[in-house]
Amino acid sequence: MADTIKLEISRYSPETDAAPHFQSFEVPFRRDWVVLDALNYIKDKQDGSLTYRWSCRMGICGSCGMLVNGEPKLTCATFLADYAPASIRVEPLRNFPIVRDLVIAMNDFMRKFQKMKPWLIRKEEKPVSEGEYLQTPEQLDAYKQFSMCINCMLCYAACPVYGLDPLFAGPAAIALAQRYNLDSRDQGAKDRFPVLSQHDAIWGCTFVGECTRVCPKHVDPAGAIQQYKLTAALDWVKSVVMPWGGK
Amino acid sequence: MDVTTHDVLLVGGGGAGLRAAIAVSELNPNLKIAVVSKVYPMRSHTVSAEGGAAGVIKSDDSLDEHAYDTISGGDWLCDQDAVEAFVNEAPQELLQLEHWGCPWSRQDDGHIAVRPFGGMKKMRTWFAADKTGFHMLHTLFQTTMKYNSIFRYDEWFVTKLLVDDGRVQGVVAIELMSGKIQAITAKSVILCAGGCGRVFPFTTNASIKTGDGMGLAYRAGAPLKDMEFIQYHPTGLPFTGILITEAARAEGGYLVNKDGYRYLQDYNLGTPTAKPVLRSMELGPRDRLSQAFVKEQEKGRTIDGPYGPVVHLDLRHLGEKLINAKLPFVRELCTKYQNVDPVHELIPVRPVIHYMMGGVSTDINGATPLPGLFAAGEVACVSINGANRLGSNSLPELLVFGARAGKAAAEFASSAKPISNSILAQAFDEQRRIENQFLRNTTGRERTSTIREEMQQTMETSAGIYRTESSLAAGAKTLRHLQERSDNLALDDHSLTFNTDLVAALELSFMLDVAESMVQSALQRTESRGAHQRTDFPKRNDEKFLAHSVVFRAADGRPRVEYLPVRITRWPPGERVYGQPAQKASAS
Amino acid sequence: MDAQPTKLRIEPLLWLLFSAGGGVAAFFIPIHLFILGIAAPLGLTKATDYASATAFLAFPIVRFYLFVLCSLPLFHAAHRIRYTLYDGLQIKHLNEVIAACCYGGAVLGTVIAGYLLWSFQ
Amino acid sequence: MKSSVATPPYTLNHPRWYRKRVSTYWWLLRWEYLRFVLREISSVFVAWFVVLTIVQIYAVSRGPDAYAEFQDFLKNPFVLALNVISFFFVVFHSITWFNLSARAMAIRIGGKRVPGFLISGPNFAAWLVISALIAWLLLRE
Ligand SMILES: Cc1cc2nc3c(=O)[nH]c(=O)nc-3n(C[C@H](O)[C@H](O)[C@H](O)COP(=O)(O)OP(=O)(O)OC[C@H]3O[C@@H](n4cnc5c(N)ncnc54)[C@H](O)[C@@H]3O)c2cc1C
Ligand code: SF4
Ligand code: F3S
Ligand code: FES
Repeated sequence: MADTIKLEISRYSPETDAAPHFQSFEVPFRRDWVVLDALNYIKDKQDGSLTYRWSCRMGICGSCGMLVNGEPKLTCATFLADYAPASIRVEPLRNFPIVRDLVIAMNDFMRKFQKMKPWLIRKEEKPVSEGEYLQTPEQLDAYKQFSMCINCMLCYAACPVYGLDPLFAGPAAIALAQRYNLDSRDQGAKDRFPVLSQHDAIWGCTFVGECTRVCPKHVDPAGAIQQYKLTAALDWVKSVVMPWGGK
Repeated sequence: MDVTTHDVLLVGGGGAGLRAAIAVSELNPNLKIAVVSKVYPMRSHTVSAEGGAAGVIKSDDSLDEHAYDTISGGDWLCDQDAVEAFVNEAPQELLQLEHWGCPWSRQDDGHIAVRPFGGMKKMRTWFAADKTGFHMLHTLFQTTMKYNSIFRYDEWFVTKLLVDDGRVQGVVAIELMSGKIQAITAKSVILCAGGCGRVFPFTTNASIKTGDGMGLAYRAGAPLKDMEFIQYHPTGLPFTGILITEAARAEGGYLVNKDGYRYLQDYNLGTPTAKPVLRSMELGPRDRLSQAFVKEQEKGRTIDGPYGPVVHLDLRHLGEKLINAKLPFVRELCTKYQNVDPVHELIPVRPVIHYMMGGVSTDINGATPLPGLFAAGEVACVSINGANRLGSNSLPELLVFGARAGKAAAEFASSAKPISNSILAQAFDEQRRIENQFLRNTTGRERTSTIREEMQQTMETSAGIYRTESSLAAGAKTLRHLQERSDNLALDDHSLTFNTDLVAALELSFMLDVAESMVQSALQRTESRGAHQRTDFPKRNDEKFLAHSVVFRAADGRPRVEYLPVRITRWPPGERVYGQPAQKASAS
Repeated sequence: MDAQPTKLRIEPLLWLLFSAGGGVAAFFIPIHLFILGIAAPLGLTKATDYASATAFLAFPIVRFYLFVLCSLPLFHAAHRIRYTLYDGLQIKHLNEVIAACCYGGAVLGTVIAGYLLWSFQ
Repeated sequence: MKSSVATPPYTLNHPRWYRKRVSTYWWLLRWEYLRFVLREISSVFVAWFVVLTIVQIYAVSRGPDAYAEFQDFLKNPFVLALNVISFFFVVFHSITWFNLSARAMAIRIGGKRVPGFLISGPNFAAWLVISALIAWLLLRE
């Protein structure tokens, strides 16, 4: 196998470029290198102006998401060897405004995320001195999967609905709302309902399912959304059949 | 220049910073709080912590035992009043986090589950599978979202502390997105900027752990404490430095050399048993285990891998079911990054730089000697970790001392005088420095990455697991030289938008300062204690060195070392014993 | 995405109809379409003759079954076509028109089917 | 939020984000997207089947001649071809539907989530039984 590999990297500087363009780099090919190692090599040895985010290098901080050959990936968990000897195309995540080179703006997600009230809501707080809220392993299991989201934004890059309709709340934000709704300690489902049941939230999703396919942490946001649709629909039925009850 | 004003400002949005922010807003909702972080808070390095957080909760355990384990683990260099406060408040803090929604792993009856951990005599480590730090950080971050008084500066890089009138009054920071340099003033500032593993070449630490907070304080005149104590974790994956959590050994993993022999039995760490025994063998403290590795290497009993010598971590006997339930992330990391499946294969591991015991010197409430400046988390040295931190003590430390620093800083801010006007001039100077030294500098010669690599190499050879007078002196000299060369950096990137080249250069200059302080402190401590092992002074020397080293930055930029006494309350210095004898001693 | 005052929303109803229709279509339509549209015209099976067709339709239960088989899948199709036009062709500004046409069509189909089946002698 | 508006030129300290417009043909760019669009388009053929059924009922209600005419209409090669295509689409719909419904439902027994194939499996089985039953009802002598 060749001892170098070519990377075609999308470059964009708002100060000089009108639009992104590709630039090629040649880096040593090593079996145990991930795409991020190649980017670091370029930055250290060839072009210090190459701009991208990264931190943990172990797939947990969620900052290194990019498109690798068009597919949303954590670049710290994507091996060069899976693509060699062909060249590899690296681009910023799709569906987001590009700030510079491989860096996207995710302010939009942060805003939508906060609207979901992603924190534990209690009618009455129990004092810490009284100990923990009990939660069996089964109850933990009910929401655990949705709590694994690292906010890497791969699902947003994969979801065509988000690309077409920037108002759409998107997979991760909804999955994280579900994470709290399904937590046996939480009593805030009613507070989250008005936001979640918007057209721009759950009803905007057409179950493309790409979000789940690309999610590196097996969060299954598509499942979370469909499950919430079912909950919301049943709630609706209840409110029609028994308009006097609940609410 | 823009100036924004707050009451309490946090540098850092990791576990310590977010806990402090919540503490301030709960104490006084009227205080305006700012969290400045160079990455989005949920990307902070706390996210990587795997194993767990220690706090006494079970009835067979006691606060005194936790304190004793911590103090003996730290080779009696811990301040015992701080340790007592720490073990006292850790359980409440962990429970508080539970009330905020942290998905702690549970027993079948719904109570919190605990696991054993290295150096701990009782099972007291709370965990959320093997993503404890991840769950803690996301819980804290999501909880901060409900407080309106907390304002976030996401992806802003702090370059300088503003000091006037003898107290800290804010910071200068760059907004990465736009390149804007501005002053953010506050009546009190809490540093929560994390550790500095990146001064070494091979580390579990994320790329953002470059000691900025230590550098900021050091340059502003606050001293650094116990900087020579640097923790190696015995089990990192070669090349990547990815950590295989201690929980893997706590669940029963074995460390074996090239003959498949559990070599720890040769190093006073007890005798091998099939099931893990607390404070024995694989569950000994990290410094001892890492030192044993070097000895094995000298005996030629390690395995040669493509990235240097390794030993093997054997989890195969635990079985797929247990590994999937308790150590899923370990399995994921091994298969993804090392291409071995721990269910069927041995994991190659070697010691790797992991944690800084030292840091910005603070009192028990997180206050530094510099008025208006507080510190908490890995950036600070309170000190509860002494000469060697016990695994799973750091996460609760973030919470306990984050909350304490938050309260102290809130009180300070409530009574502080208004911000001085002359602050702005300082901020302008800093802006000019950054522009002239980096952005507009066209005559520079040196590459940031080259100097960084040389610094890292120097640190490994001069201040690694074992140190000597000559290795340290040589290291100090090289670092001085690198400091001078770093004045002459040439950036490839002169633009304003998200200039990571500039960030790397600024980080390098912090790291060089921190590295110098480490080497200097290590040079002057002529004894061996905990993680600081001098082959030329192999014994602990309580007469002279039962003391904290504190480093000041002298006017010429060089480090100057002084000593402070260790505060002893109830546990006079004794011998550190691990293995079965320790079990017996504690039983009586 | 901002929370509006909760009023009785139509989305859950449309989604329930869509889901029910999708299920009915998935279970029942392939075999019907195969026999009616492919096997019988090709002579692979015999086509239902007029006599048995009227005999079938004489059962109220059969008429009800056919009503469900027509109506729900129409709502299913209306929902999907609406979203496909909306996303696929990026004609979001025509949202209301599209929705009216799609669901309107489904209602119309349902009414026709209902009328035919109700008035069948 | 419109994506096509021209962004103002870069000025000091005011980031100018580049927004890519989503192409009208986005669904052709990746196989996964195309598969999704085909799945959605299957609904057109579902609708076509309903239309066919309504016309059939109408024909029956108008008497034997109209019904015979309808039978002839079905033999028209174009109609036949359309129905063959429709058949493939409705089968595609059934398969994707059963697979998706397994994902949309989180059924728990004894605290553990029932794995997807245990939900979709019975669905597929029921589909076969129902189809056989309908075929038997329609085709018995
Ligand atoms: C792999 C790994 C596993 C670990 N496992 C455990 C464990 O199981 N148990 C345990 O107790 N401990 C563990 N630790 C240790 C523990 O995780 C850390 O000590 C702790 O998380 C540090 O938290 P912190 O809040 O002090 O800093 P961090 O979480 O590192 O946060 C630092 C913050 O400061 C900000 N910052 C830094 N510099 C600047 C600047 N110049 N301008 C603006 N912002 C800045 C960063 O953006 C970040 O938000 C582990 C450590 C590692 C590396
Ligand atoms: S749901 Fe998955 S893909 Fe989406 S942000 Fe979370 S971890 Fe990333
Ligand atoms: S890809 Fe998008 S449309 Fe729904 S199922 Fe996932 S959010
Ligand atoms: S660098 Fe942290 S997820 Fe890749």
